[in-house]
Amino acid sequence: MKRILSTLLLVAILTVGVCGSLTSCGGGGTGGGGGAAADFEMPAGGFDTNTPITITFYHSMGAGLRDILDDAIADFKKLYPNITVEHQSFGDYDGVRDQIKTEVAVGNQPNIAYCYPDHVALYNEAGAVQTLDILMNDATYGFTAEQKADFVAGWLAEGAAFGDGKMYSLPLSKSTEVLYYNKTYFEENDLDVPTTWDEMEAVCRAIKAKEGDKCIPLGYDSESNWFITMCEQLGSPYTSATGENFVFDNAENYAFVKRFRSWYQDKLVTTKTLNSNAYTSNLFTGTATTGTRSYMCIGSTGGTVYQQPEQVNGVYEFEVGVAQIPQINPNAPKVISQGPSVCVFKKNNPQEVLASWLFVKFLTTDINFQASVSMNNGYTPVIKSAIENEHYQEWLATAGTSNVQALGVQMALAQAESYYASPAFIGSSVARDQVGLLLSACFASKASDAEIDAFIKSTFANAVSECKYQSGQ
Amino acid sequence: MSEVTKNVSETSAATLQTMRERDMQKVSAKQKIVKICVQTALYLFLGVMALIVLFPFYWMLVSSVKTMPEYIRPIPTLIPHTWDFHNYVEVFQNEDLLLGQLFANTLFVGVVSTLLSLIITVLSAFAFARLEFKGKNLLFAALLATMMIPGELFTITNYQTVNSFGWLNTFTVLIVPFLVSVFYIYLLKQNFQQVPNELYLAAKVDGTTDLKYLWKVMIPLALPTLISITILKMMGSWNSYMWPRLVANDEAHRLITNGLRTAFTSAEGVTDVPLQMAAIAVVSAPLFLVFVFLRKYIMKGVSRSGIKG
Amino acid sequence: MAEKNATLLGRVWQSISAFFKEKIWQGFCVNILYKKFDRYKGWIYLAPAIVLLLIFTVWPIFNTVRMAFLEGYTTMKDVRGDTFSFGLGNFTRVLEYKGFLTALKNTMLLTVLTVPISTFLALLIAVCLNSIKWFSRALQTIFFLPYVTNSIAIGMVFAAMFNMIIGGGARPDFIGVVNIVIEALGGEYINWMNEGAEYWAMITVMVVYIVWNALPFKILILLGGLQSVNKQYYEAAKVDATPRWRVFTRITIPLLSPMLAYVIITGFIGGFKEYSSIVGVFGESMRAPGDPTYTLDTMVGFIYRAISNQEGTASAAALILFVIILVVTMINLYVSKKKTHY
Amino acid sequence: MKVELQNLTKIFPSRNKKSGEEVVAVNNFNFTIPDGKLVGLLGPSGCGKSTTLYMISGLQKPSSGKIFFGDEDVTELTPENRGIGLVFQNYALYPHMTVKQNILFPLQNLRGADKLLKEEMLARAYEVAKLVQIDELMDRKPSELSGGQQQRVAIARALVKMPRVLLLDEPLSNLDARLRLQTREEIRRIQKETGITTIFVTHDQEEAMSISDVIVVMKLGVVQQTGKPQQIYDDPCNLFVAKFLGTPPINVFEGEVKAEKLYIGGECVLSVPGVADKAVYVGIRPEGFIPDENGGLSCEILGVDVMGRDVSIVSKNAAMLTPSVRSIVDADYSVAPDQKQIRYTLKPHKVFLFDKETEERIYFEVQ
Repeated sequence: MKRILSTLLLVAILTVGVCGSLTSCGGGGTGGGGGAAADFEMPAGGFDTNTPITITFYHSMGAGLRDILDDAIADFKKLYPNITVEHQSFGDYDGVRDQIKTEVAVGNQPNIAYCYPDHVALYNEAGAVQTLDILMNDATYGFTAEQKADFVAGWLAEGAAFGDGKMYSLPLSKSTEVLYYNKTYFEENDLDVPTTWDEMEAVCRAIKAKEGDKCIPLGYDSESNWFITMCEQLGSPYTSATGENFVFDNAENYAFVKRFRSWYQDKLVTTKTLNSNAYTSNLFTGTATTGTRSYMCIGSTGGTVYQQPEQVNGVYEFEVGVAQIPQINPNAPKVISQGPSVCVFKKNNPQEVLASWLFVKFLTTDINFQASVSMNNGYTPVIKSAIENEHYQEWLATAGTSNVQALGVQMALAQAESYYASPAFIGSSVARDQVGLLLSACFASKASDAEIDAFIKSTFANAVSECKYQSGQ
Repeated sequence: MSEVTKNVSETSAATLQTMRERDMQKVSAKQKIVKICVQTALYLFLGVMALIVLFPFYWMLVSSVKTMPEYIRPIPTLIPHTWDFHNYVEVFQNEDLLLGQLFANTLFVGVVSTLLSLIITVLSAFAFARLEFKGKNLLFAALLATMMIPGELFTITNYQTVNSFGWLNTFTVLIVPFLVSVFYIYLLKQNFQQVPNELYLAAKVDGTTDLKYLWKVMIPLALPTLISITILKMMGSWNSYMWPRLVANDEAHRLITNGLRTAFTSAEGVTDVPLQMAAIAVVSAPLFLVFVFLRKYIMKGVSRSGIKG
Repeated sequence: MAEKNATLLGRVWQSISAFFKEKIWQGFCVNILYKKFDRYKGWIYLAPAIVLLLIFTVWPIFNTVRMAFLEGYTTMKDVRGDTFSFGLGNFTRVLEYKGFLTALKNTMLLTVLTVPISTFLALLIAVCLNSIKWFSRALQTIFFLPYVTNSIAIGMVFAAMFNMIIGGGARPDFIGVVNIVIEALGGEYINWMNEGAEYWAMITVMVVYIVWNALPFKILILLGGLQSVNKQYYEAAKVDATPRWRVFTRITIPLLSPMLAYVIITGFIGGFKEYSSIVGVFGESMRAPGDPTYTLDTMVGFIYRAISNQEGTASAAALILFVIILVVTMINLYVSKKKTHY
Repeated sequence: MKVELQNLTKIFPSRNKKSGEEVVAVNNFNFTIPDGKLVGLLGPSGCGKSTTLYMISGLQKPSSGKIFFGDEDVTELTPENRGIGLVFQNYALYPHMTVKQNILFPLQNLRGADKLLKEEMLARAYEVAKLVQIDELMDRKPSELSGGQQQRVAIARALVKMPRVLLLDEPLSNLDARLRLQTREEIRRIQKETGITTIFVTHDQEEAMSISDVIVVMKLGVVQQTGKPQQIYDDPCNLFVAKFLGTPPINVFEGEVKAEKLYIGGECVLSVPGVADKAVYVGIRPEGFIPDENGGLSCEILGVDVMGRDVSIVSKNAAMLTPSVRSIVDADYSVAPDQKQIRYTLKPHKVFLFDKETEERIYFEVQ
């Protein structure tokens, strides 16, 4: 033991010595794309179409989307034979983020990646993300005026919402939240589709009264979206990119949390977390087969396919209807804008960056790719030409229970004016997680009526301090 | 007077003798009953404990062949009504899983890293157990000290290191960084040390090289330990999760646990417990097979305390 | 000229190589290989292990210590070129953070609960296994079975056993097989790990799983110890008509004390590194659904999560964990030195 | 093969680093072992005898000095190149190999010109097995053999290479008393039959004296005396050697020499011509006493052991340094049951005088 101790002491002494000498040379081992690299400069001779070049693309596509991507890469290869695109799926957005985060730390990031705005903010902590302004506006390689105009304007602007006015990401495809409802049931019971939260409560209570224990009328997949959307609809503070970041701890927010909690306690609603981490679509479509059903479900248009009921003898169990989510003010609706964007990472070789840009440009402007992705899983294309495309319109026209994706897209397109996006900053994803957690925590709390206000207050306070801690403040 | 006393004491001695004998018989009969009771109690206790230990495995297997509606019956069926093997088929057909490739990758990484690890471990343990050199004890103490440090700590630095070597998404990165296990060296060193030093000296007198001595004497004598190290290492490869996920998560190099995780997390929604159980059963099966065939060695290796001779 | 140069160079080279051959090489052969080889042989055998350990263990340790003492260190900022002041900031930050204290509390609690329970159960089972005649081998095999499992995978099985499926009514749609057994025995079903589960219920689940997981190794070691105890001690005790429990406390336990010390010490170290079993049962979120914080977080869990965005904090927490393990192990060793009997 | 040790010295670095003292295990050992002899290295534990043996074997390198086998300097040679056979105290048989494999093992290591064919190896193995009479046990594992049998296997393994020198480390210490006698004879027989120069180490003087041609008595790394067993017994060069050899052990008294007369406890017991006046230690072999009513040395009788051939009288004397005075006298002599005192005269050649300071022998003329 004595020996081990003395060894440890030795190690400690050595360590302190080594540390002293290391503090000054922090990022010694990092390679290309470090913070030192200045803004992009177009290589003198333009794009080199002779030297073979390989670029990597990280995403979280499932098997179906990967096939579509492979096709798109093949098409791209015809345009630029010397560019090889390798791609890899990391399961989900967090998987992509964690992988890139580690890679950025050693200067080994991919060329292109799926991203959410707060991921961009995170990567930018190391200055690793390539701003796209020069590339985008380049006469030879940039967007043409038509292409630029082709984008749904609001979505393109999201890529520049990082405070400095520079473009950091391009939208790839978009999704939003919609209300799926059991059309058959609603018609049979002569129910109106709710447009406000008050109506929603009334409908839920009516259904609950009728169906009893075997029913939770509404499922809301994402607690975080619910919270953030409520803030948006109410106009109450949520987060701010400047000054104090986490401003969601306020009485207005307490009130809606308390209200929805009573819904949960009355078994009117459940969320993904509180549904044992299973998407509430399983209650809606009945695939959970626990006997408990729901008749409405608020979920992403990206997951529309899961809202499709099973077929019995070639007939769907019920017809699915899609509507806008309930609002506070139906005249000025607010719905969340989601879906993957792509960002390009800095590299020492400008040709690599340029090649990456060309591929990103291809993905965002290729009608075929944009439409295929949408038709596969219900995401909305980001360019109008894809939406207006004849085949796509034909597909949209078949919207119905047998083509739920199209139903979702139709709704998403119909509410184009109502989208909002939350500010992106370091810690914005923490805030997102925390408000979701606090919502489900308040829902699940067994606190009595007398205690609940205090409980909600303290849960909010904890969430704020957790946000501050996790974002390094 | 004294005559009488003597007589009395004689008789009493005799009675005492017979009484004692009777007692002995009684005692032995009683002992028998006690013994039977105790044995029954022992078996009962062990039986109950064994059931508790086995239950999760049983539940996994039984659940994996149930349909979801049967699984959630309020009174569970101990023997499934329906033997529904489609979960197993589905596990293998899952496009996101590519089970065959995952098995092959894992097996390759497991075998290669085990072999290399054994070589390194044997050489190191031999040096510590048999050779005399300056700084040996200090070095060994330092190695033991590293064992106390939670290994999770090494991840970020190691990631930087392997990246600067250009090893990302290769089999090398799955094999090399964890070849040395201080614990295995320690285990084998203890085992080697139980081999009397005279065997080494005798071999030296006979002109045996160190390597031949290792191969011919030490390794056969420590075989059970080596086998259990092999199994532990293989199990490690089979179960590793964090590191492979970080450094080699492309399809060509992905390992089994990661494959399962990726496949099941990206699948949207429903917790299909039977399907999940089937996947776990499939992944656990190889370890069980190894255990069934090498049970003796694993158990002996871990509990072996000395060599005969 | 060039040629002349070449020959000159050649000559120089020749003389150098001759010198090398005669003096250095011979010196090397005789001194290093022949005489000194014996002295350095140990290092040569250890070379592969040492090289790998230096790269993948020692360097990370240094680097960790370095990051721990650089206040607010993250690799991201480091890459960007930020400088960090040297100090204890990361440590105070960690120790003042509620989440860390939760992790610390859970780790301690789980260790303090599981080590005695599993050791006691393992001892009981080992002693029983050692004193039965039939099926001993078969039962040993059964008790060893959990040793060869993936703790994440079987954790998922345990989760399936304790989990309920909540429905639209007051009573869950499905209460889980464990609760079914409890109800069959006349008890009331318990919310073990679903939303709103009580802390003690979740801890109970973890204790059950960790004990289940820890038993095989301990049984094996203790049984091995029991089997190597000289039978003469027991025969001598029999001759003295020593009662069973006395044999157990006065002979078995003392003779087994080195093995007991071993399983307890390794149990404590393992306990402080608890992570994957909780991930297996509760998932990487380490909480019941609806908990706002990582209710069942452990030290290692905390470190893992911090690694992804707060390397300095992670390193500080890891060093704290290291010190705790060191202290506990030393206390253990000290006690076992006093209590083990040979 | 003659074995010659020249100024052989072995110094171990101290275990305790602070004190920095070195341990001299063997100090300046000079000795020549004649060809074909059986030599016993004798001494108490820690006297450096095993170190000497290991240096001869080559397992340890001497700090200084040289070792010759015949005329060949083997000091720098590794063990396998010296042509030695070594039998360890615990035999060091490979537990996982059969007797046959154990014996064959050294042969399989031979390289180059020495390399043997399989048949030759087997023939040699059986030959040597027959020599040590274990040819019946060739397929057993060491754990299935008795201690004596294991010992023979170990010797066979050492002999199979036909060594120039056979070294035995405490060959009898792991055997019980009966086997010890038997094996002792066996070793003697094998050595005589093979004629190999044999060196063995023991702490048991009886063992050493009974089979050795020559013994070397060592103490704390220094050779005390070498010679034939009887010669050393009869003529020890110092008190240590005198005390170490002989059963029952020698009796030691405080004595004084005055005017060439030796006094013990004030009584004149012997005339010692040529010795200067001084206080001395007096060593008297048990067989050096002759009961004589007129004898100079008087002792108080404590007990009498009759051992058949002769009688051992245990007595005490005020000047004795050993726990008692034990004399062995002719069986014809009888001690009366109530006799309390006895007087002895001494056989001069069984009486040794030693200097009180150096403990070296002081010689006197025996008339």
